[in-house]
Amino acid sequence: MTEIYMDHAATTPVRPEVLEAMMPYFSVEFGNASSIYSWGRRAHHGLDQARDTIAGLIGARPEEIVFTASGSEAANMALKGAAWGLRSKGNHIITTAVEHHAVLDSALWLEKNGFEVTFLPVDSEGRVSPEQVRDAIRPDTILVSVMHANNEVGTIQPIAEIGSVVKESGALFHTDAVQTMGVLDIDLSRLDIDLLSFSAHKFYGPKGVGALFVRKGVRLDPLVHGGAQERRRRAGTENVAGIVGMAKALELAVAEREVEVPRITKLRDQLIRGLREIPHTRVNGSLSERLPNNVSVCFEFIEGESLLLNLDMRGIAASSGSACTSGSLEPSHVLLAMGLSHEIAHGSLRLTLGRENTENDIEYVLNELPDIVHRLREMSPLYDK
Amino acid sequence: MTEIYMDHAATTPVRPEVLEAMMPYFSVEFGNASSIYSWGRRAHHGLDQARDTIAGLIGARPEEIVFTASGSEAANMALKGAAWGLRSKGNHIITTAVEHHAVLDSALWLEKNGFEVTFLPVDSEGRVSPEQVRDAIRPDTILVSVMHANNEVGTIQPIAEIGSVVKESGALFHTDAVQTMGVLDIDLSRLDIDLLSFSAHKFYGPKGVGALFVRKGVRLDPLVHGGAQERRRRAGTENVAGIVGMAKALELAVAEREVEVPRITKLRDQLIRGLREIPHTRVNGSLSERLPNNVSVCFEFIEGESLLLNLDMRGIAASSGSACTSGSLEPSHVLLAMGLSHEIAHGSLRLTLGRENTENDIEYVLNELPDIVHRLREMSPLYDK
Amino acid sequence: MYSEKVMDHFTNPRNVGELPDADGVGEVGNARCGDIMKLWIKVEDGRISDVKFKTFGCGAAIATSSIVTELAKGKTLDEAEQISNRAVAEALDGLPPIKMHCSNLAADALREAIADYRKKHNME
Amino acid sequence: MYSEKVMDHFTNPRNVGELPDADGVGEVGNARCGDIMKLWIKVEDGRISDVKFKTFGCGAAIATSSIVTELAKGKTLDEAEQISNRAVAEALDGLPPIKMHCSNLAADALREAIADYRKKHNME
Ligand SMILES: Cc1ncc(COP(=O)(O)O)c(C=O)c1O
Ligand SMILES: Cc1ncc(COP(=O)(O)O)c(C=O)c1O
Repeated sequence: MTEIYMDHAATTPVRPEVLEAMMPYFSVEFGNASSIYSWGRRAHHGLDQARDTIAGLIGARPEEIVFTASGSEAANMALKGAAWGLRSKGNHIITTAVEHHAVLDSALWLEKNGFEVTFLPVDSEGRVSPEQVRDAIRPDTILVSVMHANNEVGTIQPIAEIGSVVKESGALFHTDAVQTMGVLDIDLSRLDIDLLSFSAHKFYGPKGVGALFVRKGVRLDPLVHGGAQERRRRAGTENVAGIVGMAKALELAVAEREVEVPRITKLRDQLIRGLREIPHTRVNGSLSERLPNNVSVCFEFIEGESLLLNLDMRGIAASSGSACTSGSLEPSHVLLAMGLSHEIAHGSLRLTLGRENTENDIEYVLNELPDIVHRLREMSPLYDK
Repeated sequence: MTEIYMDHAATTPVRPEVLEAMMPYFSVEFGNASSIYSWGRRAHHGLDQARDTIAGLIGARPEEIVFTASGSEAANMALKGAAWGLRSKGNHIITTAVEHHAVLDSALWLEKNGFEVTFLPVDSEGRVSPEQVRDAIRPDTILVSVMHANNEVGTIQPIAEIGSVVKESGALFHTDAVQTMGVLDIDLSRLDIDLLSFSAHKFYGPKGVGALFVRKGVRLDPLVHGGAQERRRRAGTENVAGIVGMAKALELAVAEREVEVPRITKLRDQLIRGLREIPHTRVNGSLSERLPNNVSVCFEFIEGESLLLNLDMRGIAASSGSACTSGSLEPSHVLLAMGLSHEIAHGSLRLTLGRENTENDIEYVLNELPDIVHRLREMSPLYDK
Repeated sequence: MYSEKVMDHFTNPRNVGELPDADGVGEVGNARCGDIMKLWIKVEDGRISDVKFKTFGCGAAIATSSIVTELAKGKTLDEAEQISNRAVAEALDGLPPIKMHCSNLAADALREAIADYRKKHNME
Repeated sequence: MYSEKVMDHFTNPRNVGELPDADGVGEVGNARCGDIMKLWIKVEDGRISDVKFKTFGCGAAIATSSIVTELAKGKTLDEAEQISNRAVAEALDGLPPIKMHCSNLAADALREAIADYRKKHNME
């Protein structure tokens, strides 16, 4: 049976080269990286090398990389760590209405615990502007968090410009780069970014490993207290294999980016063009400032989950911002923030491309989808031919 | 060269059977367990099975297991999650002076943030008594945290009795079982324990995976907010491979416990007997209520790190509560809490046995150690023959 | 996630469509929450002789709609009124907990259609 | 963690022991913080003709003690007094940052021994 995975924004397979780099650290070089004997030193060496590699690839210093267990943990650490660490300076936080729940829910929790949060609205393409950020900044603003690119609709935010605005104010700037790491060029030596989150499993590394870049001089309260790991910023015996895997994955992603990004952008545009031919279909997000692998559309009159189930039966893995697939009762907060109605937001479909996808896959999807959409519309009480 | 690993309390190698169980989930069954298509469902199935296995082995229900990235994260979630979740009920927390830093530093951080913490002292063997706990409980006590067994000196706490005392009071009881999971029998259906932390890499599972048992009905604030994973109690794409590995490792540990524990206890006692023959040596912790694999001694007049370096040069991996090996300026807080002087605490040595250790290893260590101790004492200005 | 029965009814929904000359029509749900079910019945001799549905919604919504039409057909109005959402879920070998409240509305739609029939025929 | 030079001096420390007929003795550190160094010097014609040490402490403490005895031997008192803790660390090809403050006391011990010598010989 045909099996086409088009949900690379959700997660990616571990590349064989990555798994190979990880293997020695499970059962052979298994030492605790904090131990001073040879097993420990060899594990620590693996950790150091991984840290150097990652730092080098994003224009950071090794000591500015704090390893975490996920993008979510990194984002939580950025928001809560900054909030708790800077409470004496102010209690106002700015973020956007289209952040991933890791940022959004951290902000909401802080709001419940004595902080004030401004959630900036976005335009119909999902963008915030540096001016909006400038206008929202107050003397007591301690942190601004704006994602690099949106995981649902693929819209890229002007983080360089926003960073400059935030820097002027003296607040910290966090960006959630979970969707862009390894895909877009990120050079932290040239960007006014204090905190940056990313997650290995989004770029063909293992699940359960993430990192937070913490610019030198920035003080956060830890999220996980305990041992002296990660320069006392994040306790817990280090996941050496996972971290080594993340470094290898990022190295490969960056090395292949120049070839892979244009390839995948072409496939993406081909897919978008094809989907547009289905009537009553709208493309979500910016067409110009867009992740190279993201296709997000809404089909009117139908609901996302039933669409996904039908796609799955034809071997296509995709995702939707439909309420039914998010474990909540509301459809995607991102699509709603962009001004879509509930009804239309329920009919969203996200296809995110990856290394294994080919032109054949695009053709297959474009062949199957119109039929599925048609079938579901025929069944829909909202559809009036 | 001889290579003898005797630091199993620090970490353990991943068993081949465990790695084998994990392998499919890296590159083949790599789906995001929250996704509804087949890749996602297969990953979710792996996750469900792992949860069922672990719950079954410790007398819990599957939905009472929350996967984390480490024992430290589990303990932080227990303390902070309970503190934030129960703040309206009270703000007093009780723990002991000999906890792991994950608990201790979480408690200290909460103390800085408006909670009151009582740190119970211990006796010369490192034990707290249920009476001490009873006396410390106040109407506003919301949480008591007492570790199951101490990672440095191996002393086992009377957690069943302490649990009963805490239950009467209506407070929550957390126990840090990182050192006992897979080693001692833990049946949560018979114990008055509300929260219990453990970590896979201590029982031949992978690093970067832990879990918190959260008894049904207990509400915690999440430590990591975001996606709906783990029933909204801990966000972040699940580390399926790691979790599957933890389940396999626990399954093996429990299956082999009946044979392995007596074997290792015998080796432990042989090692303790041998070390006692070195003059000016004291054994730390309880001899009766003790982890089966823990040997902890102090050699007077010498310092732990130089001891470890010498052992390492002879191929023996061990650990010490010396300040120099903990990244802090103070020697082990556990040894100090037990009444040892700084001077003696600096000369501590911990040897923790594991599956691969044999009687030969014990003999080798007993052959090398006296010479090393002698050499260092000869060099010590404190040693007066 | 879904039982085989659910997937069967989702993949091959029974009685999809409209009844232009229906005796009663019921509609429940709204687009906001992502589920709308519309159900048409024909009544002969106090029994439901035909029934059709259209549904905008997730897999569970489509499957419950489908099975409720099967359960209802041939039943008297009084019998059909007794079909509970719970019975619908059971007939499908269960639904995921999260779907129990939000997408299990088909029995409600059926009751609405019966009520509509009764109203039109002054049987309230 | 440690440089080869540190490990060499730790493994084969030079000049371990006491000088019963020392002209000056210096002692620094305390057991509380885990490092005690004691250092004995013999002085001839204003130069350090012999030097021995005993150390309770970590690898860095032992290595710095050892190398400082090598650096001091043959030097005039004035020269020996100029040996800084930093110079000791450099002679060992560096020390881990955490060891720089806590275990790098050997030069202080040497200075104490010289001061002791001067005091005994009224040369202050
Ligand atoms: C008793 C105890 N608690 C907590 C931990 C922390 O576990 P982890 O390093 O997996 O976070 C450890 C291990 O270092 C431990 O021994
Ligand atoms: C933009 C964004 N932020 C954060 C996350 C969370 O990453 P993780 O699941 O690794 O915690 C994701 C992925 O789900 C994401 O797409």
